[in-house]
Amino acid sequence: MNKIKSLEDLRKMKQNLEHGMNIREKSNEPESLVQIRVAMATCGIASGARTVMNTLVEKIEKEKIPAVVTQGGCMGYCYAEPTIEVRVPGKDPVVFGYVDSAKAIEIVEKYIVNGELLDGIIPTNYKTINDKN
Amino acid sequence: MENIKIKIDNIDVEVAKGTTIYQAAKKVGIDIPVLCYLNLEHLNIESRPGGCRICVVEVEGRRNLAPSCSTECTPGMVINTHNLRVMNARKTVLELILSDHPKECLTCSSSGQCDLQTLSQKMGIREIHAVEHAEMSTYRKDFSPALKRDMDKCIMCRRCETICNEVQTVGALSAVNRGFMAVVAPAFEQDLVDSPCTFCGQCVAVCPTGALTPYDDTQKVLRALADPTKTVIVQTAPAVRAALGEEFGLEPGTLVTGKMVAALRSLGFDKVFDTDFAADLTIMEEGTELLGRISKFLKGDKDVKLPILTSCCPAWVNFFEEYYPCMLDIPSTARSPQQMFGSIAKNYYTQLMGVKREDLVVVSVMPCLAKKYECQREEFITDGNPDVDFSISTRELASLIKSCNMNFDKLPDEDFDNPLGESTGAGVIFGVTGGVIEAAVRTAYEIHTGKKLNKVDFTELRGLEGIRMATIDFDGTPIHIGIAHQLGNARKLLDGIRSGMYNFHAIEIMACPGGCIGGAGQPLHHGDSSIIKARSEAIYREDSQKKLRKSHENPYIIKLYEEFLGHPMSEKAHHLLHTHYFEKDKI
Amino acid sequence: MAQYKMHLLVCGGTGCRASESEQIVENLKSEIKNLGLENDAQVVTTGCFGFCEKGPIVKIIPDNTFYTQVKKEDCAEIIREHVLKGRKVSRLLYEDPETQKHIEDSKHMGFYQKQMRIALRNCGFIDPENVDEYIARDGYAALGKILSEMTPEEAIDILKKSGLRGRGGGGFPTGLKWEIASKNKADQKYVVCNADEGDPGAFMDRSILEGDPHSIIEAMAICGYCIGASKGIVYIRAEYPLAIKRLKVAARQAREYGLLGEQILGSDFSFDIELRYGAGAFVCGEETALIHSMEGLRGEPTVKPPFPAEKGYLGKPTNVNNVETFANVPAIYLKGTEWYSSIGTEKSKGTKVFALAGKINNVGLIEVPMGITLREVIYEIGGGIKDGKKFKAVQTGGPSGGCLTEKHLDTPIDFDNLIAAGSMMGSGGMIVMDEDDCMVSVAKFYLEFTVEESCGKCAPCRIGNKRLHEMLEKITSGKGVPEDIEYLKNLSRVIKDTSLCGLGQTSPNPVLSTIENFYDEYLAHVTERICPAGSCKALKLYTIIADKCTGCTACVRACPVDAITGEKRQPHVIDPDKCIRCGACYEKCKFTAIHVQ
Amino acid sequence: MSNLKLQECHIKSIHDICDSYKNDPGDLIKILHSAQTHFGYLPESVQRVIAKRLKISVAKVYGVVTFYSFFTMTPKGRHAISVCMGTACYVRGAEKVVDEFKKQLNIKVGGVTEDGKFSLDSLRCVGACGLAPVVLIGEKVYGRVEPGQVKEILDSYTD
Repeated sequence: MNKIKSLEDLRKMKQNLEHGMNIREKSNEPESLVQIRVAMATCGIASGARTVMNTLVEKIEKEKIPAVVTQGGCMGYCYAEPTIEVRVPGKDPVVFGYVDSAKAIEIVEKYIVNGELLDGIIPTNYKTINDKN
Repeated sequence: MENIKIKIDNIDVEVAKGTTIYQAAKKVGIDIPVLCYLNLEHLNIESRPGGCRICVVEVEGRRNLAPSCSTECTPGMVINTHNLRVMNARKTVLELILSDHPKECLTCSSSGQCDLQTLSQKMGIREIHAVEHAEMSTYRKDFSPALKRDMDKCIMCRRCETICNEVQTVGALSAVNRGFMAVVAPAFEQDLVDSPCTFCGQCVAVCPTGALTPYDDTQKVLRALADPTKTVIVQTAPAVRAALGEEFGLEPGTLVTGKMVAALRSLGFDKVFDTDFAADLTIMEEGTELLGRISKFLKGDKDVKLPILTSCCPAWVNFFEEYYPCMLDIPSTARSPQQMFGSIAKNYYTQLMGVKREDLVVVSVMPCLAKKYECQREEFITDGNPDVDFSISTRELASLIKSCNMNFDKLPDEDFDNPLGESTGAGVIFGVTGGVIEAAVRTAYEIHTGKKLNKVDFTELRGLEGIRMATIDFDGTPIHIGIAHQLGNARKLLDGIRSGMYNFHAIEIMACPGGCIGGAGQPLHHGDSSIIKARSEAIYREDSQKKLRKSHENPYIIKLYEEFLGHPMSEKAHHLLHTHYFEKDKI
Repeated sequence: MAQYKMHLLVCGGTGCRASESEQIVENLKSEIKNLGLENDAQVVTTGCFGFCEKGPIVKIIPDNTFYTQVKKEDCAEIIREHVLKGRKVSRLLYEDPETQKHIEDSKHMGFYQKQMRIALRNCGFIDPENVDEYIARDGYAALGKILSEMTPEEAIDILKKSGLRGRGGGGFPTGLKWEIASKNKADQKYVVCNADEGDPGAFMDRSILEGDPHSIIEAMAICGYCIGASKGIVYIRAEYPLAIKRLKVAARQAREYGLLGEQILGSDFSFDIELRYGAGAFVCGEETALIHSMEGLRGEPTVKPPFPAEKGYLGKPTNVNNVETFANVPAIYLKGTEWYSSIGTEKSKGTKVFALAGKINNVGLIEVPMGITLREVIYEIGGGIKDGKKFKAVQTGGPSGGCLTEKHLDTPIDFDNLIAAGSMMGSGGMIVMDEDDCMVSVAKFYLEFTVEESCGKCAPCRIGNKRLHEMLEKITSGKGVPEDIEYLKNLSRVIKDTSLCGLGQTSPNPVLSTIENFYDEYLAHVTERICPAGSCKALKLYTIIADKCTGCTACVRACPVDAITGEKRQPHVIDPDKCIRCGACYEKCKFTAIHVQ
Repeated sequence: MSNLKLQECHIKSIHDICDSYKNDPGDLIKILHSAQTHFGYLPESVQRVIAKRLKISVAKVYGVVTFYSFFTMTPKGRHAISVCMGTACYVRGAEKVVDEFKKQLNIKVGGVTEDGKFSLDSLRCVGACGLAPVVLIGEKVYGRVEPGQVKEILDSYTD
């Protein structure tokens, strides 16, 4: 290990290290963050949910978006897998269907960052994803 | 020095910064009771654990009570030493201490001299509450030839621990265990004889209760006195006469030589002799040995062992046998005066009187507890018969006198018997620190220079400082002298010699504070060190009043050499008056 | 650091390790490997989550799923279901004791809702053996900031303004303590961390050292800079092997990064620490005793003044703070005094960690803002009294504290209020008692502890506490008389008033506070000779209900001391003088004819 | 108290321990820890060697050994049983557990069984209060112990 020689070095080091810890930091304050849940049941995984999740994690990390990506069970929209639920603080949760990597990036850039509405929203009458568990 | 104004029991007091509440109160005549606190200011000895909590006082604005012995005054302090809160606390704590203390005051050997007993009387303790379910902390009793330990009576004042470790650096005792069973004891709570204890007895001298007391041989002495087949003679050490009077209410420093002799004679001793005579004899042997070594040294003999160390003090002998086994050939080989007296009595006086050795009982009255151990050392016993049969302390003599219905104050002054009762001023000052070496110088000077010494008072060798150094001009030859009293100071001096820091020709060492006058067999000083100072002055007074003040002028000593010993360091003298030392390993 | 989508945090504190949490870590890791999820999920051994009652704990990030009482056999299921498929293993979720519903994530658990973690900020969050994780959470940033931007005086000033008070028991203002030590001139000074946690039932210091050792090292270095000391010593209980290990690992890492040692972070400041072990003496929590123990002596306290800040370790100015106090320090410098002093009450700022134990549902370690009420702690965080029993008292402050009752439930907890209520903050033990606990026996339990732990130096503590204990023994064995209560009260007050150190000055508190709050219970013991809680064996009275007794003689045969007599098929009687209250007859009787009072 | 007759190699290891702390009396407690780890207990003979090496009185060493409850002068059993008597464990019935161990082993707290298999001690808070009452045997922790389980636990130690 190299010695840390100044406060500046320490700060740089912290910046490099905090990526790995971000997920834990964010989980501390979930209410203030955008929460994205990827349905990760067998049907979801089969349709490529894992790739979508990876894309989302990388995207929000890269753009430094205050969001947290979690995985959930089957939401019951197996026909539309992969599905993701996005909860922006202060808004009702929204579920997107047929999400692939390109769609995922679009959701982040347009819906989460700019607040634009997008296609692919599944109209629902459920309250939260958890009730389906 | 900055001064501080405080108020104690509504009295305004101004004291120097650093003064404790206890000291400040004392200044205005308020005696706050203490139990564990010990301050021998003339000797620089202090033990202040703050453990007994008897000296607590109320300080306004403070949450709890303050121990006055260890709380320094701060500006504006308002102190109350005897309101209800303080009195109740003090009394309750004292009751607690008594609840863990045997209730056998009537038969306790410290009865009448016990600080705890005195305090209970002062505080008016008439009952101890809730004592019926109270467990007592009890320990195995320990009897050594010099002192007894009955730690059931220990109140954890820790004075003995301070003395043994910090003052004497002997390290035989330590606080052991924890909580209710905490006590001061040797390692593994073994007996003192198996510990590095030197039997200096200073722990006894400061014990406020009957936990540490001298081993008492007075019954054996009474039995010998009553035995018509025995000739019983007694020798009294120089320091005894300067302190015995205190036991009878006389002022400290009162010399009671004549009354003491009268009392001893009245007790039934066949002859009353003086250890001072043997002290003169010691000077002849030790002084000659010193001069022998110095002249060899001056002649360029590199193997000669210098400095020479005095060997009169038995606790000191025990100390170097334990801690300086590599230096066993440095001390003088001369026996102590007590043992020289015993040897002369049993080998010469028996001839003179025509009594058999086993029919002569030699009793010594000593200010010392280590003497009890010394007279039992194997090298001083011939065919099962010791040179000195019993050694009793000054306090024990006092209690013998009291028990034999004598009114000490009214006794006439009497003289010692001869031939072993005649002494010079040099023998007398053996009782005080620096005295032995001063006595040796008086004789060695005249022998070495062949000139008469006009000024016999070597004030540069006197005083109560722990370590003293002086150079005496032996007619052109400077003789460097070191003096230490208390074993911790002896250790400092010896370590200084070993490291090459000091260079001496002769060193005198005494184990007890102030020398023998501060011995553990003396009347208890109860923490007042001015008593020791007064005794020291008395010793020098006796010396100055003597007609003869140099040992070699003692006519009976001259006669002893002429008739019996030949000359100092003769073969006979060597056999009867010298000894050798043994390595001990009890650390 | 690698980017994992999921972190599995496993508690590696002593409590959970006792339930094989190390094996859980191994099993989780191997299952992750089996399923090829190494790049997705990371298993991290952390410090204590505090919820020891339901340990071992596995927490899944980012969804905060909180699995309790996980067994090593459960690991495969957690990975396969939760990590792989996103399905929570509901049987391992925490069940709310009142609603019996599973709670999915820790944010919704009553245990955590009222907590506020400052001293424990990293416990259960980072891997204590990985300095990088500490740095990623702004570790050593406070030290860096102080070294490069502040003078010692400025730094001390911040601490003074924050209002932080010592968490070891006394509550002395920490900034002021540092200031005194900084003003005493000496060639060498020392910073000492008191980690000799001896209060039975309190384990916050251990948890902090196990869960976040770097925060202590950082704070000690800050203190060293402020007071002008280059040496730090952690005095730690030898009975804490895990904490010792983690502290050693942390110190090594800090040295490798140059965060300990010469010229830290390029400044002129040099500082390093070493460890000293305690050896089982509660009194060594007292700072002068602690210092003597560090010097290789018996851990006996000495009269203060002189305070350690003037004359401490090896006679040099020494600043002693306990672990929890130090743990707060970096956070204060990072977030500022305004933030810190906005938490808590007027005179007690910040938070306090408590070890919640006893007859309570959620045993564990909690950190709450000062000013929270006992009711919130016991009923909301603690989940109420175990087995639906009635709350009787809560003991705070360990052997130095007192018992608080129903009437204190709504008192805001802070240093001063607890003292006013007859107890104290102490190091933060909080033991809840229910209706089955006899308060005389509780006082006796604490006194037994004090008697054993008294160093024996001063008379009131050495003998007085022994006498208090004997008197309580007398009362609980049915031999007490009413005057004994007055005796206890007077003796207790005198011990408090006259003892040398904090141990004796507070040891009678359990007696005084139980007499104050449960006088009737004492009275019942000494007048009617009954124990209302039914706990004192000697005060139970066994009698035979004549109407129910069939004279079957089963009890006669069961009685070991022949205390029961009677003709066959006639009602029997028990001789109370012979009866030793063993209860054998009660168990044997088929007709419930034995009555126990 | 039991003593141990020291062999040359024993004395050497004590000296090595003392030397590793530069024979500094200030490190006495650390040295005693190391020596106790080495010998399992601190017999008289070991204390004497330490005292001599550090040039302090053996009374002082003994005073320190008897002050701290962690140090023992009696060898422990092959399986050292420690019952936690912290407040949390006490409130949850640790006393009854201790009583049961005493009964089963027929020894007092602080004692060792005649065959040297078990020794019984109580200790203060291991910090596993969630598992109260807690018993430690060697390194193994038993949580939520009830008196009824004591025999079973003891029987599981067959050597």
